[in-house]
Amino acid sequence: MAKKQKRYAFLINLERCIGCNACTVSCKSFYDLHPSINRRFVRETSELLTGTPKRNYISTSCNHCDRPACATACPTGAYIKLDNGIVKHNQDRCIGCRMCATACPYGVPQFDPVKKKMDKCDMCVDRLEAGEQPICVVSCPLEAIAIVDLNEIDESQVVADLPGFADSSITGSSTRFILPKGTTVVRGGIKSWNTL
Amino acid sequence: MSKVSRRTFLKGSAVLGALAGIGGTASSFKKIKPAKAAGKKKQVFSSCPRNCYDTCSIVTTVEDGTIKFVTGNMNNTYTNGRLCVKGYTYPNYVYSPDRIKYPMRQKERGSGKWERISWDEAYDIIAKKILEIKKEYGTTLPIALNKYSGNFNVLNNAVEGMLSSWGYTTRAQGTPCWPAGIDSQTFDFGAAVANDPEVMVKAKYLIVWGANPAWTSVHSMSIIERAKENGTKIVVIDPIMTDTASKADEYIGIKASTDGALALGMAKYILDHNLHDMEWMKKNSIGYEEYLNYLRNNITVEWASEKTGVPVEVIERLAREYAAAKPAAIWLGYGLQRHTNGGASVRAIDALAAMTGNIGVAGGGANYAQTECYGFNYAVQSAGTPPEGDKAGGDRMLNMNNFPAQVLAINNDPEQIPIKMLWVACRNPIAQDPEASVSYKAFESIDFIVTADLWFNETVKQSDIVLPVSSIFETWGLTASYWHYWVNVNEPAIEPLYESKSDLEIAMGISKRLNELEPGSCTYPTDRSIEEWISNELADDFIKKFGFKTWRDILEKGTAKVEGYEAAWSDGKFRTPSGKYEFLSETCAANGHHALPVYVEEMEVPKDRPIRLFSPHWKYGLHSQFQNLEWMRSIHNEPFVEIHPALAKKKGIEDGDMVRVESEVGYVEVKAKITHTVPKDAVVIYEAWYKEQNFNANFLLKATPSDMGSYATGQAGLAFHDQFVTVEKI
Amino acid sequence: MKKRRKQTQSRISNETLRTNPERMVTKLEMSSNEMETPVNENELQANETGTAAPVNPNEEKLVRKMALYMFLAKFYSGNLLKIDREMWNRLGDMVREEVSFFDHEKMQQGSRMIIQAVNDAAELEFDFNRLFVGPDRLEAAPYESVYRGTERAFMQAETMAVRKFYERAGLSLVNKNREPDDHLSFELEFAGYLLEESLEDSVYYELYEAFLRLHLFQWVERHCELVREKTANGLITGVSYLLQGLMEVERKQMNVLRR
Amino acid sequence: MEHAMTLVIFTFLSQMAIGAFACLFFIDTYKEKISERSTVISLITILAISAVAVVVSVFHLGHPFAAYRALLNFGASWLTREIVFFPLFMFFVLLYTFFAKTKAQKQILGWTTVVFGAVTIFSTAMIYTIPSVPAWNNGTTLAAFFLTALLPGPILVQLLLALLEKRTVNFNLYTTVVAFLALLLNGVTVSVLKSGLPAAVESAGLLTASPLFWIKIATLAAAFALAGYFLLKKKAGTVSTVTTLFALVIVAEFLGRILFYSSGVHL
Repeated sequence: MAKKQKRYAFLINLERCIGCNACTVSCKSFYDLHPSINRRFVRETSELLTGTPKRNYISTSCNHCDRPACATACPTGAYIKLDNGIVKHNQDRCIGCRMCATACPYGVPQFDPVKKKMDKCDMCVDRLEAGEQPICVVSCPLEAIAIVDLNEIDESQVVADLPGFADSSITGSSTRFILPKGTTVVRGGIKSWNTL
Repeated sequence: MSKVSRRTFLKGSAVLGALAGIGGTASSFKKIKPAKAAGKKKQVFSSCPRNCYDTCSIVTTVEDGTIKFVTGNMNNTYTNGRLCVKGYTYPNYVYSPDRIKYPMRQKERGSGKWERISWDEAYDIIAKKILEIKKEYGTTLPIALNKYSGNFNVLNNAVEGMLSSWGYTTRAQGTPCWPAGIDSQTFDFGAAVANDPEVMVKAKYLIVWGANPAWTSVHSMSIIERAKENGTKIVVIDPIMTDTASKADEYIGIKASTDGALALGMAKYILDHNLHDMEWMKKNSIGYEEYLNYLRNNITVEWASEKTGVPVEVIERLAREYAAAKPAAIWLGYGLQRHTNGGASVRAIDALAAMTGNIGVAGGGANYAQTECYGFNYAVQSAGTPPEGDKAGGDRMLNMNNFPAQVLAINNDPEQIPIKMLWVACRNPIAQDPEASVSYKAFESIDFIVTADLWFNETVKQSDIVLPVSSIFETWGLTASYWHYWVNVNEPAIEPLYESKSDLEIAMGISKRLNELEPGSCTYPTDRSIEEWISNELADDFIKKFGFKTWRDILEKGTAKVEGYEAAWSDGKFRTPSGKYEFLSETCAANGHHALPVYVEEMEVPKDRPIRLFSPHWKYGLHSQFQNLEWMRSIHNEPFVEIHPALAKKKGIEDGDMVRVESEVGYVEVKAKITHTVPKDAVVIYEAWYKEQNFNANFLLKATPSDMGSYATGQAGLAFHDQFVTVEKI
Repeated sequence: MKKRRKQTQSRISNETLRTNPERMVTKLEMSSNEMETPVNENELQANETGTAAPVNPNEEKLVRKMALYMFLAKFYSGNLLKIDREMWNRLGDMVREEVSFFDHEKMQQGSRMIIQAVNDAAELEFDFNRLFVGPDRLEAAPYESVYRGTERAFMQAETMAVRKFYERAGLSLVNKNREPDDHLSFELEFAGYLLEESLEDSVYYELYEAFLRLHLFQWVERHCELVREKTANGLITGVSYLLQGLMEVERKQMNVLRR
Repeated sequence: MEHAMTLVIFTFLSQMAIGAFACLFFIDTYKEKISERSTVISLITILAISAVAVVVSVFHLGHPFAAYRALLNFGASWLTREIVFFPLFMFFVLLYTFFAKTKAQKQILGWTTVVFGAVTIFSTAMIYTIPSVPAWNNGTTLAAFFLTALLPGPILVQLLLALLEKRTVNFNLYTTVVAFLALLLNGVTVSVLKSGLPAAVESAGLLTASPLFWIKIATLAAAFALAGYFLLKKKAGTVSTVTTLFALVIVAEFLGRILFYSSGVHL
């Protein structure tokens, strides 16, 4: 039997992500991106994600959707969904009309003011094909980013939706998250409080 | 057209003729074989020399002589092939347009009227000034040095060596970061020696006390995550719900500056329930009876709860869990000792670890720092010895943490030898020291100021001469951490940009000029290559320890680990006067503190400024470094103050409002960020230097000393977190 | 004359340069064997007695442009900071002489200002350093990458593109990797070099036009405008008009509009 | 804003041109006899407006000279479809202007043109009917775009004829009804947005907080009142009243389009 086609996706471990943006900067450095372009985004998400308040972050890039809105919006057909799940943007074709940026629920494609074209993450497809992991994966000091095969993972252990992240069902976002665990919080009462 | 007529044409141009005589006829270009143009790619080992726990070993990819990418060195199991966000910005750091390019002289300080000078001119001006001072005062004591942690490459100690080789000078001594804790550990253990942090995974229970490795030591955070996945319970004790606390199993939001009370309360419970390790204490310590009696007679868990705000049952549970887990580790951060009772708190926590027998155990320990791995010869420093005839007979030491005030005191006192010249290196004191207004006055009182730096900053602005310093990628280096046990080599990756030189080259350059002007006036060696200096730094026994034949063997992997620190103090040979762990330290008492690790009352909160200000480290910067870079700015470029919703509500402040935070010495206007992660009675401003923004957390800081530090580091530390402010909406 | 016009009109697209460097390189190798500085005094002297060929107005224009490029390159390299007033007077007159050939208002305004502003020579160095050298943040950085990639960093794609161009013409910076290749003084000197070489080999003229189009036209005028925003120094302002005027003359000749 | 402005101008002008053509075609073919000179001048005006719209739209591209590549994704992209259909519309306007002589020719070419125009407006609306901007992701986008064709378009024709023929075609009933619908659409839009996703609710807030929104309402109401007044009086109105009416609806619809883009809150 033929081996089932892989469906690559990012798996972000929120229990490990410390919101440091090492992924964003290493990617920017590796691909020599214009400083205004971030192929990864690290955002704070709800402090109350696990009940007691604490600092939570999500690191996302292109979500390599099953039904990419960018591909439908793009008048030049510059976006293609590869068989392995990656949504690839062909910059040679791009004319910089920015419709993809409007159409993407995650605001992923960005306008490069020098090239006057759009730019986005391609999951380091060249590296993957060469058997290497994407730059953000190998750069993350907390090893919070991984590439998984959606055909292989146990979906019950992960989620596709988080507060501050657009509804994954719209375009079939492939990114999956491991939710953070709760932290027991002990905050003593502070007597001086009432005198402030 | 023939060549003859073409040349005649050229001659016909008066401008070309005239220009040919100015600045030489040499072209900026040279001819190359076009086929050779394709760039060569190579990888070299670099080492991050910043003042940081992690001190990473870096692999730098260079193409056609320019840096393309940096990443972590896989050979270094601590760095683990990964860098932090700051490390990844290095290509942007090296090639920033803001770097200082040439030696320059300012017509009038602060005027911005800079003239470019050659290195020869710079050396000449500086050397003549030194000789002039020496002639007038018979000593070089009027020359002061203010240098600290901007670059911990061992070769940068050449700056100290350089000044010593001129004569006896005035020095900014001490350290702002950690001195109280270093003193405490020196009193208790005889020295600060931490377990290898990579062994933290072996802990069954880990208390991270007043440290935020998620921001300041990401590789340790990675180890903590691994430990947690192995089943280690992680408890974080901190007044702020930091990112580290957010990853913990349990977070204890303690009232600031009361950490000693919590440690003593836990110890009391452990004693009461006979959970302590009497055997270890008897075998390895002195003064334990006195300590236990102090607990019996003076401490109750209720009192500790009252002090710390931590409920009694929580203290009891913590104590039980900590005592039961074998091994249990404590990581003491530098935050908790930046208080007027910080040293005492560290001693109380050390005692807690010792009474439970967690000292000398892999996966245990009271881990604060280590100064073991600096196994260098310090050749660059010791190469400088004062020449004959300096009448001073010794250096004059000022407290780095109160340097400007002490300079002013000296210069206003006609009885003292004044400070006429200042050398600043690896530091931006005007921006980074407390009470900037005093710094400006102190600078004004000094005749001649030389700053060696990579960046234009507030200190350079107030200098007469600025010297361009090369980045880590442009010179040799050796670095060692104060946390892990790796030594990293830094091989030059590229040629120095513009006319930049390393501090060591500058030291040799000035020495050469001094001796030309007045033979014998400077002892600093000028005939060694940088590689020779490197080889002088690695002592023979050090090289043997790694099984190397020559120092160059370290270049193969770029990094080498000193083994044997899985469990510091496991040999039971403490370096205290008694040779044992000292619950009761006579040395401590002799230095004006209590002999026992007793509770020292925290600083009283002033009535008119009831809100505590924390100014901890920032994740996108290290003091004044990194946050100014373009790549960092694309992620974050707006300082903020964190305020609890309850305090915000009381003050009518909403998220995103501009607020004025004012202390006794200054104020900042900054954007409010409302978050539940800070205490209700405190605000948090992260310290960082933003490019072209009139903002700095240090504007608010008063030079309040911490309790300890002068014993081991020469000077007391700074109570950074005993600062009090008012906060109002603008 | 006609032949020259035909040559000047031929364009090398960026595409050609990228896709067919070998072709360019072979041509370049055939045409130039040894390195010469743009002004080789020995040779000048050796040929002092040689009689000039009939002056071709188009080639005269080239030489005059070349002179201006070299003047501007020297200015931006900082070599003119320490010269005295008298020398400035002489230089100013010479520049005016060259400029008069072009009948372009901005260039003439520039040369007039240079002559009138010799008194500003005293402050020239301070203003020059504030704008172009440091140590404080450069107010009008004279680097191409700063205009094309925001203030990111040197030695990135923009700088490397300039380096590649130099290499295609068989040149490399003496200070390669110690100074960014895209400093204005290097780019101007390079343009002057290409012009000089083009007197013998039209391939260099093609390269020259391509260099202007792909590099100088992309940022120099914006730089000149920024300079005038940031300084009142007459000398520097004069130079900025002269440089911008020169670019406009080039654009007109090459029929390239400013975007 | 500069970037969005090109889109504002393109969508507004193209829709007005389509509406104007449809109106002119119906009058010309089915209602009143207009002089050929007036018809041709009006049609050329419509073509000119369309051409301006196209030129402006190209400027919102990073690479205007590569605009042809925008034709490559007809199978999936509504933007491609718009880019195909609008020039087709223009082409048929051109044919209609110069080659439609008989009534049958006029009917065939005219209807074809109207269909291409309608499909263009539909395509444009579909570009913006996307889940990533909840405020746009409903029928109000389509309604708003068609109303831009139906309101300023015919009044433009009315104005052109008034100027060229020195007589006013009576559109008052039509204008009153359409202006009322346009007014109504504002209320419908706000209530639809308010009951939508959080981003749509935010859009509704932005919309109603903007003074432009209220100016738009006021101008529409004035247009409605003006047309209604002449309807009751059973008068056609003069050149100046038609000019006023045209100015009012132009302002209303143009502001409406600016608001459309500026209040479209992304998810």
